[in-house]
Amino acid sequence: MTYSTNEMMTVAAARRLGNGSVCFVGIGLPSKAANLARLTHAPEVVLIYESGPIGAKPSVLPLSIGDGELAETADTVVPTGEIFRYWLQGGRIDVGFLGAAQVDKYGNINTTVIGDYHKPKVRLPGAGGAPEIAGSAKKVLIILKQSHRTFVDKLAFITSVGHGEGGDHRKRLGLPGAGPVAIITDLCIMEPEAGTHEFVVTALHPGVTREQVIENTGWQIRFADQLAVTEAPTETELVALRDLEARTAAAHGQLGGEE
Amino acid sequence: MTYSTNEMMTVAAARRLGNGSVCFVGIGLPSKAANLARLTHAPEVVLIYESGPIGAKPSVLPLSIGDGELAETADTVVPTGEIFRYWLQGGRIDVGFLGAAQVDKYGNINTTVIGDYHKPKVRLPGAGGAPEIAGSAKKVLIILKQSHRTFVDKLAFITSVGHGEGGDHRKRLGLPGAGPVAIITDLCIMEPEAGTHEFVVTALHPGVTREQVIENTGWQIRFADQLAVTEAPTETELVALRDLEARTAAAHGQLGGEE
Amino acid sequence: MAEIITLREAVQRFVNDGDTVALEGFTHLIPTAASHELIRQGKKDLTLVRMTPDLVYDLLIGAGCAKKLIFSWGGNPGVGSLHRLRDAVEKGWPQPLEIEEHSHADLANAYVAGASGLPFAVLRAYAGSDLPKVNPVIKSVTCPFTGEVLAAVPSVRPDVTVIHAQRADRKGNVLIQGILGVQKEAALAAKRAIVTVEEIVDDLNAPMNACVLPTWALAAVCLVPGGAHPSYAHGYSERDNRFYQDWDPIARSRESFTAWIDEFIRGTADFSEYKAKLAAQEAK
Amino acid sequence: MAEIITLREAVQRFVNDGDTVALEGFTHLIPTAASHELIRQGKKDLTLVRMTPDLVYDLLIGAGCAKKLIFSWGGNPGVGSLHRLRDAVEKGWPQPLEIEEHSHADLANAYVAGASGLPFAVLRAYAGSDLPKVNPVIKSVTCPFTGEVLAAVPSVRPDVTVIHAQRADRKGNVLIQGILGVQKEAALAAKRAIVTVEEIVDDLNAPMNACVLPTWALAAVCLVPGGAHPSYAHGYSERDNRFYQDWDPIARSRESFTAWIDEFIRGTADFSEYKAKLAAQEAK
Repeated sequence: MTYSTNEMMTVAAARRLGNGSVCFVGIGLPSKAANLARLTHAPEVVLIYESGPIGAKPSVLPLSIGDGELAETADTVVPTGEIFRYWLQGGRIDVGFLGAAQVDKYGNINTTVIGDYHKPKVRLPGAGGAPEIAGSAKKVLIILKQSHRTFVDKLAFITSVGHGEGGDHRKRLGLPGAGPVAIITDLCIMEPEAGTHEFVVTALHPGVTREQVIENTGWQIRFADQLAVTEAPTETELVALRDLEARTAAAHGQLGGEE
Repeated sequence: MTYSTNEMMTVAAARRLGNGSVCFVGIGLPSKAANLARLTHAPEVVLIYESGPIGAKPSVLPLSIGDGELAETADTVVPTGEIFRYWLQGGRIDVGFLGAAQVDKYGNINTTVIGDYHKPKVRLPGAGGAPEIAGSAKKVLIILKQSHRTFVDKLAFITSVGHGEGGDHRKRLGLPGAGPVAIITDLCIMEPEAGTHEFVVTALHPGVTREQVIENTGWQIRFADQLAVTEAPTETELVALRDLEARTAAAHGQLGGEE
Repeated sequence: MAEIITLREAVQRFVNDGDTVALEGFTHLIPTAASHELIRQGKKDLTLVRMTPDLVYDLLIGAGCAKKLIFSWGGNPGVGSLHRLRDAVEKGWPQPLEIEEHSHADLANAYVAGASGLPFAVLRAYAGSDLPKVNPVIKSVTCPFTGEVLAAVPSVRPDVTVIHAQRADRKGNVLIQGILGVQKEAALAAKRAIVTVEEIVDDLNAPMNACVLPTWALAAVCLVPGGAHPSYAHGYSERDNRFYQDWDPIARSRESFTAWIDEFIRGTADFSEYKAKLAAQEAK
Repeated sequence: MAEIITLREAVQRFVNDGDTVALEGFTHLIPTAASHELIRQGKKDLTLVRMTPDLVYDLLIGAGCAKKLIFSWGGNPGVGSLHRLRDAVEKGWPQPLEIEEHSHADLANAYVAGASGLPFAVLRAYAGSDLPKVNPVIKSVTCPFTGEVLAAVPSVRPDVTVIHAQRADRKGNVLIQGILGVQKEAALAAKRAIVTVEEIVDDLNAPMNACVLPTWALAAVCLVPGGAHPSYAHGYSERDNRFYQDWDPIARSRESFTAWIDEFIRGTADFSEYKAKLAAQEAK
């Protein structure tokens, strides 16, 4: 089956979620990838939304973080304060799934401003749950479309820390979680290099060239010695994803938001 | 109707609760007095038990702080942590109702040890909820039977503070609540004197003499200039109290504990 | 005891110019009707607190009711920007808006601390983030046992909190079900709490451990069916996703926004008249 | 994912000598069966944490399982003293017992902090009380915004927490209803949580905002009907007030206590055999 680069990105992200893992998800790409995982290889993945549902099993993609179906299908619905206190800060989240407006080579994330904070060129929505997901989830997956403007050499603002300045900086900051372990884009998968914790390309999606990645990265991107090619989406994965999107469109009259 | 000194004490304590006031109650005498108030002049009094029930309306006296009837008749049942955090420390308790093993002239309470803490003569149950009820309830009522051994000049141990060393000591401790406003015994009612905050007798129960009070107080007890006589229990009050005790005995095969 | 009164009376009596106000509701149960009423009554110089300003504060900011915003995620969810918020921050229209920016975990903890009567909240937050550099109220505290340095943030203690809920009984006890967000904490953290409800019933029929706010912890309960629109009340209505999309072009320009609130909010007497007008327009 | 196993296996695998153990349940849902099993297996040197030691810890202390007790109210409710606790503290029998004494508000907050992954809890407590003079872990912290000095206490983070609940489903999700106490926090604060339940069912039928502990937050779920006796499980049993009174003479002397646990606990294979023996005795 043919597939789009966005579908490749979603499928590649979904594959990173182990069955039974406890996943803190935001709306948009993270929610789509996490639900795809649940509908394919990881039926026991546990989805937690910051609005309160624990163990949500939506049949269509939620358009908001507080859609009624999340509550109806959850094992329990707790207050938002409890989500952040007992479940995230309590160390019970295996995977935090984050989107970003911009990311740098150490997996630090900007969702606050482009330009000066007090005189912004672009004012973005802000932090939301990301800084503490980035700090306290046992590991973090970042998913976003790759471009020169989103993969930047220097962030105007670090909203949520990845590996900070690289090396053991994250450890020195005293953060309990391991931080970002992969950035999944529409072109490739990046993972932190041992020691430096700089993100390097470890797998190209089928048909993507090194040049395309270099062109769409704002820093001098490096490639792992053992550069893999991502397995193309299987028919099972694509059918599950497209069915999910079709159900969502039928239910909401629109697609599950990209962010 | 004739009545016992214990009945006088319970009735006098119950009368101090205004209708609609929010009352943090312990098991034993406080619970008995608070429920008597609810069944007589204060039908809208709100009873909160530290185990979690808010707005409990038991038909019989609970034998434990966590009796099922408290939960069944409550407006809601919340976790114990929430009781202490949102409701007590949050400043929403009008009246904290405390028993005591010993009390001193400033309404400080000992429920921990008689003798040295590390080599106690008598080991008492300990603090429970009392230190923070004493600190954070808007006002505190103390109810206990009067004797030389319970009304002492110097406490071996201050478990829960009343007016501390007297005067403005409580204010200097930064405590939000007003502290104890009355001690209700089987002989009399004591209230803190303006300025010194030393408890003085403001009302004798009918038939009780000054000498009896002096004999049963371990400090040099003083009497207010305007010394009142407590109104004897009315028939309504006595009938309500005795009915409550009879229902309790029938339900539990025993009386609602005195402590 | 909560007084059961109209929303108009509740806003008149319990919200003052200059107050710190929290209208909470996490996607679910957003108290939109209260925002409309604040605009109708021309309340001024409000400090607005809310994790997700959403349309409900875009309205208040654009209408000139706010002098300061305390928040943690400021977008139109699934749609894009809050144009009135951005215009106020970037261009000072209709008046300058001071912003104080937090994370969700921070504000959620700050409401919990407020409800708990504490002056500050402690949480593991912000290490490596630039937010403390631009928000001076994010401080730190050291654990006296482990030496760990943790974030310390001021508790939120609004003058007034308004929330929307499914049901109240005739005494004013309120039941909230489904996605609870931070509403209970926001209500208990406030000096005065107003609850708008879908329905007033004889008996709440609340499960034993349900989220119930007792009447004596509230200032007012107001019957406003549909009062969360375009948000929803679980069991009563669905989220109006279309309205969130339609809001984008309305709020995009000062003129279209002002025309909209003049017609739909200032031009209606209350939320039920607003709903009727909106339904009439949509039927066209 | 919780394993659904016998209580014997759960105690064998998840409780080690020297562990810090919390058996929680606030009057309601006290996990008595777990206490019996700890005695049967002769667990040693436990640090016991519990707000109200109650009969459940009087047993463990008298049986020689405990080296330290962290608590906030130590009596037999409505009856009097815990004689085994007092004998251990005052006379060192059967071995010395170190005690660390708090208030309820302190320990309740300390469980909340433990569940929240924080090293300490902040609360307004103890001003004017002598408790901090005899408990050196009660410290203070200063609010960086107001300068108020508040109590700081270490969070409770047990190696193992055991609680009793009404129901689990076949995956091991647990529903608790009625008086909740600090059990959810105690379970989430622990490295390993064991839950004994009255019943294992196909579907929990939990209300949307009920107190549910998901299976993946638990180590083991064990079917032990009546496992809270003489405490109770709301909807399943009544509190056995008589047993609390009967405990007083049993626990009063070392001899009668030892004879009782030799017969009823060490002399039975598990809690169901214990219940049968107790019922036979009461029928006499």
